[in-house]
Amino acid sequence: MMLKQKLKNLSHLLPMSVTFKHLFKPPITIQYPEQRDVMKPRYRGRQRLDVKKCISCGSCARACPNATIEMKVVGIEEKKVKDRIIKKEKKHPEIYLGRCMFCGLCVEACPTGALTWDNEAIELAEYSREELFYPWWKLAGYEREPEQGGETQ
Amino acid sequence: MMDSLVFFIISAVVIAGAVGVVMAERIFHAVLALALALLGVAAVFVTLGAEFLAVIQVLVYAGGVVVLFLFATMLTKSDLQLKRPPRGDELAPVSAVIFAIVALFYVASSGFASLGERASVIGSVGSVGGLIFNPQAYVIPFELVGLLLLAAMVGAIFLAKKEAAK
Amino acid sequence: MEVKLPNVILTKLDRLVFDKARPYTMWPLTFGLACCAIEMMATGCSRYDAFERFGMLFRATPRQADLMIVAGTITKKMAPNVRRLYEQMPEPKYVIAMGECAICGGPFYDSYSVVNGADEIIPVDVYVPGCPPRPETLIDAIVKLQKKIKEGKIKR
Amino acid sequence: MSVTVFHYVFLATVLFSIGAYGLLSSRNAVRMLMSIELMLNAANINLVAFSSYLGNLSGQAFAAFTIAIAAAEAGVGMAILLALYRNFRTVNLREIKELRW
Amino acid sequence: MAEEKPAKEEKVEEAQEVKHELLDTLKSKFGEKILEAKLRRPRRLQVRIKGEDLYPVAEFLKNSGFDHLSCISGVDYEDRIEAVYHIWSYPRGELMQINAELPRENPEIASLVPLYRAADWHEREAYDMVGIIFKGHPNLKRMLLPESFKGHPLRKDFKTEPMSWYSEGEAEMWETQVEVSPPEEGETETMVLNIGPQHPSTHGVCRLVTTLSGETVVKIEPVIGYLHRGVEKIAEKRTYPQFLPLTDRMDYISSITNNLAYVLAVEELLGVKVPERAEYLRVILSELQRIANHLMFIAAFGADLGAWTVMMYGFREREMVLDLMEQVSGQRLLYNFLRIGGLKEDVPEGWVENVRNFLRVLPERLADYKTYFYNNEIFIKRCEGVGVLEPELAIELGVTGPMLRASGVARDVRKDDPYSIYDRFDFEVVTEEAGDTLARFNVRFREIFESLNIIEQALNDLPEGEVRSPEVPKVIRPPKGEAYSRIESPKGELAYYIVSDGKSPNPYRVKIRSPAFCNLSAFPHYATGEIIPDMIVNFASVDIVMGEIDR
Amino acid sequence: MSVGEQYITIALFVIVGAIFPVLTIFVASLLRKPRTPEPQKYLTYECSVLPFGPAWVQHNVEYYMYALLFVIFDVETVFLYPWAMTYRSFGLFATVEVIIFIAVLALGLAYAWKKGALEWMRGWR
Amino acid sequence: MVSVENPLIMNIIRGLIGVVAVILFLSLNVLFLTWLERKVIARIHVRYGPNRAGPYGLLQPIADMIKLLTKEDIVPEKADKLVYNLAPMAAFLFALMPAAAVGIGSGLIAADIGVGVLYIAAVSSLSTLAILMAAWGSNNKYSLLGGMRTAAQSLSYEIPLVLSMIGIVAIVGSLSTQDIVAAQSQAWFGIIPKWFIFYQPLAFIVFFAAVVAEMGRIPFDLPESESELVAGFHTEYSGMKFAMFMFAEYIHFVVGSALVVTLFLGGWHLPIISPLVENLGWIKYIVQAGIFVAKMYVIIFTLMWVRGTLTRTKVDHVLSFGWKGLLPLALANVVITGVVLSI
Ligand code: SF4
Ligand code: SF4
Ligand code: SF4
Repeated sequence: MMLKQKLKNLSHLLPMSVTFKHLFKPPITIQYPEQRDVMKPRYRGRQRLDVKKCISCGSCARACPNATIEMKVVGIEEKKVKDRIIKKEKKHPEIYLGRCMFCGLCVEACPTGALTWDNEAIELAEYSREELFYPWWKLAGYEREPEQGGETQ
Repeated sequence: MMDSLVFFIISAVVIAGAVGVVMAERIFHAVLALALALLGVAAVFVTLGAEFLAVIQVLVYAGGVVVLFLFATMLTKSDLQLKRPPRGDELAPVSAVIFAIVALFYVASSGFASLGERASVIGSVGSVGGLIFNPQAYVIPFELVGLLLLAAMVGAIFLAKKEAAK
Repeated sequence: MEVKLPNVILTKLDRLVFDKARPYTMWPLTFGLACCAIEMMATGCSRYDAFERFGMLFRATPRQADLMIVAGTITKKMAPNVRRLYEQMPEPKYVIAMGECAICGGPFYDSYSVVNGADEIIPVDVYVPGCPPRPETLIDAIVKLQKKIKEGKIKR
Repeated sequence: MSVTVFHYVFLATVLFSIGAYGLLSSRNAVRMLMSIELMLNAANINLVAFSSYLGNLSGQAFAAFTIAIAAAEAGVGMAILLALYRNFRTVNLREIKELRW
Repeated sequence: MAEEKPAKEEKVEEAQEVKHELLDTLKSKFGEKILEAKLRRPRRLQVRIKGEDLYPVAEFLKNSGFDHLSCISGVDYEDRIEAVYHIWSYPRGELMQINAELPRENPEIASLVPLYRAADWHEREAYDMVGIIFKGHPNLKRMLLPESFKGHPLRKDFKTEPMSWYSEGEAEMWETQVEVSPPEEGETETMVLNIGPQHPSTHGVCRLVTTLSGETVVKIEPVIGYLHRGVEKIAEKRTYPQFLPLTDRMDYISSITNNLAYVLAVEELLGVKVPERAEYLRVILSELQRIANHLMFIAAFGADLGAWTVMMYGFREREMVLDLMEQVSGQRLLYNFLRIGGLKEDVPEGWVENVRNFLRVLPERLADYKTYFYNNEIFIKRCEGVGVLEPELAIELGVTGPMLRASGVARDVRKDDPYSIYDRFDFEVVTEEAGDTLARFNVRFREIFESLNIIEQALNDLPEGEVRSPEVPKVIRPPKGEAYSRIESPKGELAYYIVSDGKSPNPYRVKIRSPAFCNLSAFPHYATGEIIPDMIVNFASVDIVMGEIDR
Repeated sequence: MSVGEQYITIALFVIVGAIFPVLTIFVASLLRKPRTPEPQKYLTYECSVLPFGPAWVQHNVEYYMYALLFVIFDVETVFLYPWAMTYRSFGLFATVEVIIFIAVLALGLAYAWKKGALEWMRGWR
Repeated sequence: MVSVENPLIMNIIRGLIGVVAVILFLSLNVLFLTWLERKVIARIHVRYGPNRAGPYGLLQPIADMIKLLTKEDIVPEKADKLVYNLAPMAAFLFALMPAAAVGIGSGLIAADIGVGVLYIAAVSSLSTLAILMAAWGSNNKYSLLGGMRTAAQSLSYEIPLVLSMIGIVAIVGSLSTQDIVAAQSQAWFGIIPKWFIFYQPLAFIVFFAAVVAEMGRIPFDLPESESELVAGFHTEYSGMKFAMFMFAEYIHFVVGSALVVTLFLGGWHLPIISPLVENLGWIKYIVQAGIFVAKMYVIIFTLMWVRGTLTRTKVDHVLSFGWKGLLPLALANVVITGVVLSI
């Protein structure tokens, strides 16, 4: 009885063994700014726009629950449909990342696959709200807004 | 020279503490002043070579009784009821002052000063203990203290615990 | 103790010494509002260990905290409390607005009970987009905040 | 000037007087108990001072007993106080007097 | 059940024909008072009455076995207001929906608190949100919004101001102060201690106003609404698919289950059938989510007990689940992966293997937990016998989920009212007898193993095929109707009550019955008389999530 | 070294120990820039809500019980130390004496135990 | 040495050197400890812990100090200003004072007073005062509740702590820490040290538990039970005043571990090594200090490990463990020791 009691009391030390075991395990920490986890292919970092594929349909803006996407008119596009020339406004989505909840509905709604996810974008923090606004050219990966003159005829 | 300087500093601390006890507006401050006075008394004991007493003064008084007082202050909210020392009954303080003057005159006129230099007895733990546990000395008071403590404990628990019981 | 060193010296000292030390000891307030708080906790846990590595310790009382990570939706009911907590923190103090709710109300931007962004009630130093931001993104914000402090760009 | 027993007795007297003043003038029972502690301490200073100057440790032994008893006294005193407070919601002895007697 | 209703329209008509003895007795007993009584689908009954007849009907129902008041919602149909009661019967295994019609001008109805104590908070919420006045309610005050708030947000004519800036005057309005009653004479004095909204152990922005006598808690008054984001109102402004990501943000610790409950309700409205593979994946995902939730619970519980190590380990294990989730959905916390009529897309290649791997690794890790917790005397001592919730009381207070099962009531929506394809799996409903904090911990801990078991079965049977039903139209505009989908979320019974008006692509009304809301409402009833540390662990064992409570 | 000299060190400890924090706090106050006053900064912290009700309120007597027992047993230990130092000179007699003393106080402990003075208040009233 | 005739001045200088040395020793250890603690706990959590400030994050404590030094110091307007401001100073003072009587080598002690361990016990019991002052002075509910608990806890563990030392005092016949360590210098067969942990195992258990409780560390960390009472008695303190409390807490930690080593683990004695360096002049002191500090860190590490493992106890369990568990044990130990010694 006494012995049993004693052994039972000793079992209270087992939690200590659990932590002791962990003391010698290598840390699992990913030291982020230096090391970097492999991003999952489906990770929704931030939207990326392929300007060539975008057909200015606006589906993305309509799908967005947050009204985050605005369509910016970037020029006039002329198309030949059955020997008639249709003038159409060329619009690209612009996203205010500060309100985007990364739900992915816009990308899902895009019929041409112009809008995709950039799964490497994680350094998104900014010092001001304004910098979180991503105009279409930023989404498309340009350094700055391209000249518009060339596109309008 | 040094001796008297130390003595006067310590006395000043003790008296300041004591005055604080009586005059402090908040009881909590008064208790802290009491702690100061008691620690000062411990220092007085040290200057008198009563090591053991100094240490129990700190242990029992400053560490124990003062905490008791602090708890009591908190438990009875006495701080929130009385902000200033009352000045109502003038007779009492006057009599205290009169007593002080008389006593001081008596002390001053007495011949204590003739005792002269301090004998070099050290009230260390061992030496005082030697007296307490000496079968020829204070065994009976010692055991009586034990009984008294028991009585105090029982009484105090009885008094304080009543509430919880009801 | 009303003596104060002249401001010039203080500013110099700030630039030379203190702003070198402060970035490494931004103690955040244990303060989570909504979903982002869960990611904030995850950021602090073993996988990312973002806070301890940067010398940050969670403190439960604002009196001992330097950094407020607004992690989640600030509702109008909570807004006065957030403001109070912020004010109760001793200076210098920093604020990270984590998640889109804290940036501008996020998915609830058109709700009747949500404050549209933490910067409507308290000054914000760094904005972290994401819903919730990945731990990496939050760490990035911390690094950026450190940079801001080191460069002495925090006014206030 | 060297410190003589007179100094100690003087200190003790002052302390005792302050304690007496506090005891008599105070209405708050906690403060009264504290004043009593002061007076007991004054007595202890005397005991120790004489024991030390006379070279006899009995005084110190008795001071130790005094401290013990004072502690017990404080404990019981506080307990009474708590009981009073429970019944009267105050520790102001004068108020209590008016309430009951 | 989703796969049972390919042709919904006819079925509803059929159902009206079907004789149901309870409905018959109801009809014969109350006669004219029952405006309509029908069997909507198996296990779903519905009666429609006038508001003033509610109490006798409810009393009758309670006596005939409908013991669990699941939800009370208010719906504003511009010409009338309906108070909708969903009452589940544990013995019969049926859900009764009572639509009580009220005039819009003076929506007064008898309070059901005397019958069902669970009704307390539901009624307060309905009063707050829709403005239904419950006569006889003991404490009919606003709960999510401050007392000085004007209007009832879920009335159709409530205008939401577009993004008003925060101004000082408003601050005063939103600042809620709880009135503290002065201590009664003669009693020991009490102190009001405020725990939360910013407090490490309230798991979010919940506020507990506790009245202490000494250190004993004599009264707890949860003050909620600090995370009230007006989701139910937002739902009316979003289309059906657009609302889906917002459901993630309800119970943000287990968002898949929220998605699931929502899509189940919409699918019921639409009458679409979900492909087999999608059903299996849904089950796998929700069980993974359950594991994540319970690991999170263990972690937070450890943190509340001062054992940060447990928190770290819990989160470490949870990261494995998050990784799996991220692989399929691309997000770590709020996945938005389910879609009406299936899933967003198929799981990526190799994912199934990863899950199998996870199934192997997790039990090894959990063995450590077992050693850790069950040999830790301090842990056991702190939890044992703390916050005992009696089974009868639990049912009466509308407690569900692990909390209920910890009190020894083996009730699980997955078994009682199987949704999706849960009836195909063989699993045990984990119960504990004690009903204390330790039992609640145990239930959750053991449920992890049950979930692993279910996942394993589902993986073995996982069919190939489509994951998204082609029947779902592009613009979702369900026919007029109502749907109430109950599922067993990790925290308890989660239900979405959706009303469609048949015209617009937006839901007419979405009401969320969140388990944590009801579990929290029960908390003050059994937690008094404990000292603060006990109350804290007890509170932690409720496993609340404020997003779901305040919505 | 004699006793007095050692106590000088103790006195220095007291002095330095008292001055050190004052000094550092003073230096710290020098290093602080004048800050923006914010209206709610000096409010009592109360989990972020406005503070309400007095903080200085009555607590339960349990605390007093512990303080009381502490004082009593403190006195006891104070008498045990002299014994530990002197039992050599008086031998068994002193030990018996002390055991009686301990027994008497253990009796008190037992009483307190039985009376529930050592119990934390469980269940109110 | 400078020959100053006046012995008093010499004493004062010697004392000052002692004070400064003790403060330095404590400060260094405290700074190192805050770092070490975070690292050890982090490793238990399988993560890295601070590693940004300086190599391995070693500058972390310095950065913390600088930050706390320049933090704003908020005095809540409802606080009892006098008490509020005095409390951190008192906490520091009462934490520092016991260190005077703990030595880390023979002769390496600030003040070898005759009442030694009793002095340590007496002064450390004063910390309760500082805590109560902080609790009361803040005028904050959490502080008050936390302070009351902390006070009750340290009161409860004070008694077993003091009682458990009696056995050793009786064996040694002296209260001085120097004498106590000297009494443990021998070894059986030259290998097994005659430490008091082997003579007084019961006392060791009681003392260890009590000292952990006095330090207020997990599992007895009610003072900082942040999941209940935010930050306990120092909820309202910020900046340097808060730093004082933390400093005091870690000093308790160091001194407590040092006491355990002194009383039960043979102080600066280690079989085999100690006899070797006995006559080596100043090297002896360094080795002794080294042994002492090493032993101290073993204790410290154990406590950190415990902290990384266990959960927090509840206030009623803590108190009843003290009164119903440790106190009777300590009393029994005294009686047993007394009987054994005098027969
Ligand atoms: S991810 Fe969602 S919220 Fe963001 S832009 Fe796309 S649709 Fe809008
Ligand atoms: S990004 Fe896609 S959806 Fe948006 S406008 Fe371009 S093509 Fe249309
Ligand atoms: S930003 Fe997204 S994740 Fe963060 S609180 Fe808001 S809704 Fe939740």
